[in-house]
Amino acid sequence: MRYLPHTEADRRAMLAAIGAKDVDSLFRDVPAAARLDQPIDLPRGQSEMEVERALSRMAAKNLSAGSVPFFIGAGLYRHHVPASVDQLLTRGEFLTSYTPYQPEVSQGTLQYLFEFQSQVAMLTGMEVANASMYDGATACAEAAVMAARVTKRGKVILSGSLHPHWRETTETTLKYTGLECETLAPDPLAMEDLMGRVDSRTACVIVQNPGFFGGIKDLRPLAEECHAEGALLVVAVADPVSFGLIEPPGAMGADIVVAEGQSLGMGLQFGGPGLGLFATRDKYVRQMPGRLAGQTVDADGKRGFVLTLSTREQHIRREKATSNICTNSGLCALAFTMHLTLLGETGLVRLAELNHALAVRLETKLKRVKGVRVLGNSYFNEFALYLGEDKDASEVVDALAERGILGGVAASRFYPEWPELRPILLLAVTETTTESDMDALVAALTEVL
Amino acid sequence: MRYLPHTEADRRAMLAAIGAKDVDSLFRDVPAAARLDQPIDLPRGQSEMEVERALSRMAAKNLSAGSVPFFIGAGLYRHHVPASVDQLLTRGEFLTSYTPYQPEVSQGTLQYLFEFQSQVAMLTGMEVANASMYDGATACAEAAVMAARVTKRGKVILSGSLHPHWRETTETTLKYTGLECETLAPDPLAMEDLMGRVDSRTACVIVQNPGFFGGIKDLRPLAEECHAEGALLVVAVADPVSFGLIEPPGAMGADIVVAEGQSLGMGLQFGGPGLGLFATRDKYVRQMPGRLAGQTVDADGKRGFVLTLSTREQHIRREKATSNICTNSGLCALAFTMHLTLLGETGLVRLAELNHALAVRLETKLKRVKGVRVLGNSYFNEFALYLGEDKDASEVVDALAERGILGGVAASRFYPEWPELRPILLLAVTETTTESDMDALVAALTEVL
Amino acid sequence: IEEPLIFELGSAGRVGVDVADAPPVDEDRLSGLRRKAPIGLPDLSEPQVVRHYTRLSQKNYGIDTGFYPLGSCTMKHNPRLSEKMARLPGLVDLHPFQPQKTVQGALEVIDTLAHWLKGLTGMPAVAMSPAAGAHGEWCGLMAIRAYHDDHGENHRRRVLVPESAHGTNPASAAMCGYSVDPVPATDRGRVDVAALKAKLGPDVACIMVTNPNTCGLFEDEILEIAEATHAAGAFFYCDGANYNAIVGRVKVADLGVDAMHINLHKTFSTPHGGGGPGAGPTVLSEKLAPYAPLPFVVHDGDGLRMVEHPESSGGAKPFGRVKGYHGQFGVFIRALAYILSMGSDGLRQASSDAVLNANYLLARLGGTLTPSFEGPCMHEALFDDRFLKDSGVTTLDFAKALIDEGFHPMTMYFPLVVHGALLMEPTETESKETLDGYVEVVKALAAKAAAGGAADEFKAAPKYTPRRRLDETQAARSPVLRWKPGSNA
Amino acid sequence: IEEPLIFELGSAGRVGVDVADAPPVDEDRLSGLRRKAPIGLPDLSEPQVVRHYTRLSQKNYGIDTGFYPLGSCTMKHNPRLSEKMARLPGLVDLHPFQPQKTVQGALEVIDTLAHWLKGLTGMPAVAMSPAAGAHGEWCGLMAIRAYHDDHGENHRRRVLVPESAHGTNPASAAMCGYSVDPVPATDRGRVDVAALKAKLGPDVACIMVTNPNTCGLFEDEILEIAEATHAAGAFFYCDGANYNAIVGRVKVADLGVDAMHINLHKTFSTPHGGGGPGAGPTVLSEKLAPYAPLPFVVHDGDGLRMVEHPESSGGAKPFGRVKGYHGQFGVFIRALAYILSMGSDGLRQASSDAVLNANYLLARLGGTLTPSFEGPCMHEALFDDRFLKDSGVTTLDFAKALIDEGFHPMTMYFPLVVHGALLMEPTETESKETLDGYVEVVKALAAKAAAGGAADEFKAAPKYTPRRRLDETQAARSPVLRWKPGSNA
Repeated sequence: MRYLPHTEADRRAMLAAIGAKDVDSLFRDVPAAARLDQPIDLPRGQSEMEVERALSRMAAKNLSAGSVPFFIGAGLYRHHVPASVDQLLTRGEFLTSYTPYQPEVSQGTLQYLFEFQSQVAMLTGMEVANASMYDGATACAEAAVMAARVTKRGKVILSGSLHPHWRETTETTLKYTGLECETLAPDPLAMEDLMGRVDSRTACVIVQNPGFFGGIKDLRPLAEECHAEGALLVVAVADPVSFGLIEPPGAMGADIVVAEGQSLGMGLQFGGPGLGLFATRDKYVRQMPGRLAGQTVDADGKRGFVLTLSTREQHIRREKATSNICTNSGLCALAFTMHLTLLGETGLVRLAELNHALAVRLETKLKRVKGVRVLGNSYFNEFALYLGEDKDASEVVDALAERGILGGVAASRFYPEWPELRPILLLAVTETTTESDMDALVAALTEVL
Repeated sequence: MRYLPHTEADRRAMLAAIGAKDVDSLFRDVPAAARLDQPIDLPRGQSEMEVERALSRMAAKNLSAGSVPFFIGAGLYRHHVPASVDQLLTRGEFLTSYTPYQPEVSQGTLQYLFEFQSQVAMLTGMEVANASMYDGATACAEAAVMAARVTKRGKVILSGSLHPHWRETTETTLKYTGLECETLAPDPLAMEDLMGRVDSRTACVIVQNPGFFGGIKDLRPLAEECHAEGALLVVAVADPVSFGLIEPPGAMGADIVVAEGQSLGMGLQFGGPGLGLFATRDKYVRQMPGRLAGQTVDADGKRGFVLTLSTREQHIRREKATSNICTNSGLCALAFTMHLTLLGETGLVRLAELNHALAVRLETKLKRVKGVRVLGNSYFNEFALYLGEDKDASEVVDALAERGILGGVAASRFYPEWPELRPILLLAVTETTTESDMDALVAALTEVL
Repeated sequence: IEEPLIFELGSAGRVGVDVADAPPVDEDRLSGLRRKAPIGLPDLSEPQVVRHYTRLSQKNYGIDTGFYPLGSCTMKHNPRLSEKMARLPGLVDLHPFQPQKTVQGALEVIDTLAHWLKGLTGMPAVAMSPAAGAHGEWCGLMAIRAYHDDHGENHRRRVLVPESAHGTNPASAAMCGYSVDPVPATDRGRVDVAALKAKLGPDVACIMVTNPNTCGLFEDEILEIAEATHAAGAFFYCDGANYNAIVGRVKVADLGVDAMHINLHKTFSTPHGGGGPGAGPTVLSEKLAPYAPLPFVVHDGDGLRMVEHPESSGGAKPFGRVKGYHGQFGVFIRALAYILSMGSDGLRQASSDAVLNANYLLARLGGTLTPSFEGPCMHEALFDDRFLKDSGVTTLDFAKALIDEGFHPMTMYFPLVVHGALLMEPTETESKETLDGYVEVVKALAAKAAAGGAADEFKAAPKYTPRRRLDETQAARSPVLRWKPGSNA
Repeated sequence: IEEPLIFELGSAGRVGVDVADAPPVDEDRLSGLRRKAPIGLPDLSEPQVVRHYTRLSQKNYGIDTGFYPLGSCTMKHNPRLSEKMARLPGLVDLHPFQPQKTVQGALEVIDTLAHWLKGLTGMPAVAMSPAAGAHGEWCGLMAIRAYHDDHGENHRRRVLVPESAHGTNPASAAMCGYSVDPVPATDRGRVDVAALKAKLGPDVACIMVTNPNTCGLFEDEILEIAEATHAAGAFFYCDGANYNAIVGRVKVADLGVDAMHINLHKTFSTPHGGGGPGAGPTVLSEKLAPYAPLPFVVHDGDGLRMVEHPESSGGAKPFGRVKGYHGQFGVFIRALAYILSMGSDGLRQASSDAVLNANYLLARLGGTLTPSFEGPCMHEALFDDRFLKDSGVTTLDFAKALIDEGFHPMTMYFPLVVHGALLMEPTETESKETLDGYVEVVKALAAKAAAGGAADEFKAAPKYTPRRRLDETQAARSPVLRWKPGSNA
């Protein structure tokens, strides 16, 4: 077997050195009743070629996003990733390295995490960011727990603008912690009023901006309200490219910002792994979950980096830790920081402008389709299209797929229990969307509606 | 532009340091009449995404080998390359390094070249091999020139078993050197008699084994004849996988062995770049063309490697050099040696056996097709199929292609001037050929014949 | 060679990505919220970026560069085939919200991997979406809590956890609202069964036992433990971090396990990647299966269906959703490619070789270092620091000295039940030659320490690394967690 | 860390590739020539192989790891997009003998690249198949010889080559049966036009001039040279090694060039790869075009056709075939991806920046080192060793000392027309910061050399490399060119 270096001669020599007659004898502590004498009845090992064939066969059953006009977003965006990102990512020294607990031989990982943290803090307009979490949804849940810890309060308010998966993950996470969730109805018009809801029991309000349905809100009044009541404002962001164009949450008074970082560096990957971005204010840093890289000096006085503030973490604090999280999304953070470094300020701003401009262009083209209209009056690169009272967006999505177009997501996929959302179709564009993709969508929509 | 780091401010600062008013002034030695003031009238630069689209559009116009039943060989074979080969090859330290003239910072390249040379010498059964040439065809031409230099004789005999491209390249190379080529007729039955042709003017005889039409020959009598006449025997090999199963040329008395190394590590790539393998006897090493890595010690007495015997080469000897060659196929040699190291003795032998066994299996299946027969009585993984007197193999190939099968190559593609070869179809199989590929070919052949 | 921060390499106006020109931004559609201040990101060109990350990578150690004798982490070879498969456009260029009939192959990947995990463990169900081991632990405990709540036993709030457990165990328990009750170990390095039994009671929700345990030993009384636990109405959560030792040789179902997470990035060889992403699918017993979180794949007619809502779950009672989308799909592909490559025979051989390698280290080093416990170990060998007594050299010093010899340190000071622990897990992908080389180096270092007078030299190690020992106290006392404009190197 | 040879790592019976079992070999079909003796190759597992080559790579310097101020080699950034494109299955998983209608996209790649090369140089034709620069030179000379033979001028057998030329020039000429007549240089570092004119005569086949020349200077009398050459009935072969300096700023057709090879791996940024593969397409004038070698692509109806035989060449008179198959296709894809990325504007900017960078080095180092010639240079700056006079430090010592500072040495002792030459080509992809850092290091080393007494220190360099200076004399005197069983490290 190609991954196993031992020859039979090696095994014999090693058993002799151990003084064991066979490998089975090394398993003697396993109760006899539980020992298997034979390989389990599952297929035997295969060559590379055979495994490639098996997985390629599965791949062939999918309709890949890049092969058709594609307009799906809903929290996960298909951006172009520069070729150098993936080629650098697969360098063995990045790919096959362990968590950087031994900083002397991990300066590569630690420095990019420090750079990553700096970039995330800048993007979000916050003071400090951690070295990443599993994904946006879990980062959001962690933010709720952290807000409760900071404020020592028990109620978390979830805006209707929040991505339904993030909401569900947060609700699940809080379920047995003694904290309470107050969840608002889905908010396609970005009209919900959170102002009156914040009270002295409120640990935090969590809003998404741009919202799940696309709308962009000025969060300053809400931040003031939260702070007046002693609550924190948590802002969730689904596409970090939007930071290139839209006022950052930090500038609008957010106390914690969580985001999904997948947009940069990683491609879609059917939604996983993601990359949770998590930023906050300096004063809360010791309440923050997750790994942190920090700057220090080595024995020769040279600048270097280490994992730090680990007294917050589970391997020291055990049940009193800020979270049970014990890993981050290191490689995803690397992809993110590489892509963002390639873009730089100039590239990110241009990219954000282009995304927005193309979305505006799609809205314009959609005016040719009778009976549809964009809901709300602001968006970044995704908006909610209202198809008409009697229309079912999920049927439209299926009809478009039959025509070889991945034409967005029906809101009802997330909210089956809300019939009034049935006519709503979420449509996203990015820099990868071409003029002819848009025309194909408009033509097909006209046909199926 | 993403590959150019200068900002306008950089350029201004640098011009100031130079004391030049603008970049144009640095080009003042160019005669005014030849200076262009504007970019040439060709398209402007494009983003990654656009370039990807342009090249993907071209890719979509091809029928790729892996997507259909595939039986083409004729000197270039489609073997499975392990995934690790390409991922290691693209490491920047290999990919973006220069010719290892500075050995202190090139031990990686030099050591793998030394290992490569050792492997090639072992495979061919020769004493010494160089660090590679452009491809099999040019290596063959260089062998002819070298044989003339060694023997100080002027006639080169080219067997009809030799790949037509190798023959043409050799003829072209010798064209103006004062050396003479005696080329034999194509030899699909592996019946040609070279024994009587070798004389005291003969520098060398060049034969291919297995031959272009597949036949395997015992070269010992020919080697004896050559040596008796003071000529060299040059043996060409098209698929190095065959070394795993067939007696190596060195064991049969060859003086120079040339081969195409593409089979291992590299994939088809529409035929280029190739990898010329070149091996000979120790006593001829100073007459050998091409780069050589050799073992030595460093200032601390540690084993290390350098390019050596460069007094043979053009940058020292200029017009008296053994060849004008000034590069090798370094990266291809790396791919080759990595693949071969993964295979090892065990893997290569098994692979060769499998290739041969599958070819035998195809011959057996072809017995179901009326009127066809395999020519000659030996082969490794490719044979010549005679389709019947009135058949035109090139029409059959086209008809198979219409049915989505890349069903070999017509001999007439190489020998349009030989009508008697028109019914001959060359069919190759490798470990990538499946049972169902073979069945599809047999069924389609039955249909079109 | 020093490598500056990206912020020190940038110069405004460069670009590493060419972006097509956009028409002027329509402020109407931005609610007046266009960004006012610059972000402050540095501008670099592509050549600079490629060189920066190449140079950074060279400051890292990885499996590809050398042996990682880390305990409890299974740093084995990461096949490149898995990476290649995880980049097939037909598998990765897929959006999780595409219509399900356009992603049947992706669902097949998930379903096939689930089939293998269930088959190997003998467990009837698996929750695929947890993102990492700790996440999987929490998922298993959530299912347990959901079960008890659903069965009117929500008074069960105590969890028994051995002292030697990973820190994530108590942390995960706390996140489910459980209190943690530690169980002592015997001097055989195993759970004290009598003590455990004494602590079992009607308020215990579950026990969390790592098996093979963190001392590298198989809990030989595991059947008795499981039986007592079940008899007390509690569940047996097994921490699967050390599953690599027994794959194909033991089905955890046969041990009485009710839930266990599987670290795909350990046992099934997906890359650690400097700390993630991982994946922690959690196998569940018949009783717990209905409470598995959303989403999950079911067979539905001719095809596969991803269940995303309780209403369409066919009567299951999912306890919720643990993350966005459908799980760590990119990791699944790699794990599946590995599993298909190894097959049931290869996986069994792998765990056999892993245990062989650990016992080989134990045997070869047993006379030099001080093994903590008797008898054969499983996939890792545990030593304590008695062999360093009076040398002035600590476990930390000893481990750091290894770095200068070209090896990554072993795991130090874990498990906590042993003084100055040195835990080594050689894994099955290391050759005998590598182990022999390592043994020689460890022996030589031990001899040097034992000879005395070398403490300062040990404390000065490592010397040949991009950085020498770093000041962790300063890092924690005055945290510098990001670059700021004007801040200095 | 030392890395053994693969032969020292192997152990019989391991395998790094799993090959399906084959039925027993049918000796009938092997003419009794089944291999008798083992080959002797070592058996390794995949983890060992991955680690071996990863470690070997770490002993190399590359553009990705640092600055390469090599003259005459254009070591510029290699874009990763080009690598990605060169791996599109639809482009690379193609056999050259597939029916032509199944490879129209591949022919389009070749044709599009040819279109660009012709457009940029202003030349009417290009032979695409030469595999490298020297191969392209030979190809151009073969076309010239074929022309002369075809026009009854086969007495033209002398080729004029400046003293400063690359060694490949005379070597390629010799392969065409030409004799080589060297032309001296002026003290301005350029061809002595008067001497050249005096050597022109009815037996001269061509001149071979590198322009910009190997001193980094543009031959400012090039039009006069071309005119005199043509007047003598000879051709002007231009060595295009330094084409990167003028792309988009000069069309070589306007200089009177009849043939020029283009190193795609220099000018168009395909990787050097430790020495190949390269590609050397050769542009040809109207007169030489009919003699271009096989194969070539022609437009034919709606599609493209690869002409493989003289009979189907439409009346051309190809001089033959220079290699197997259709040229360095994998290199073409990379070059085309680069060219499309840069565009005509980017290519012009690149040559401008390349010349700017070289002149910046010349200006910054001019006061410290000793520039060989006056005036602006093109894309490379040439210095001689006068600044090292009496220091006991040679050009070689000086260059080796650079290595310890993290830089690859510049080109040394070439061109030969200058004493102890140091030739530096910074290329356009290096930033000002990198050049400034390099300048500081070079100045500091020069100051150290000038201060005296440092010769031994210089001669001991490099010290921080995987190997120190190697004994080349021993290597050449008793060549060890391969590993043999029983041979020792």
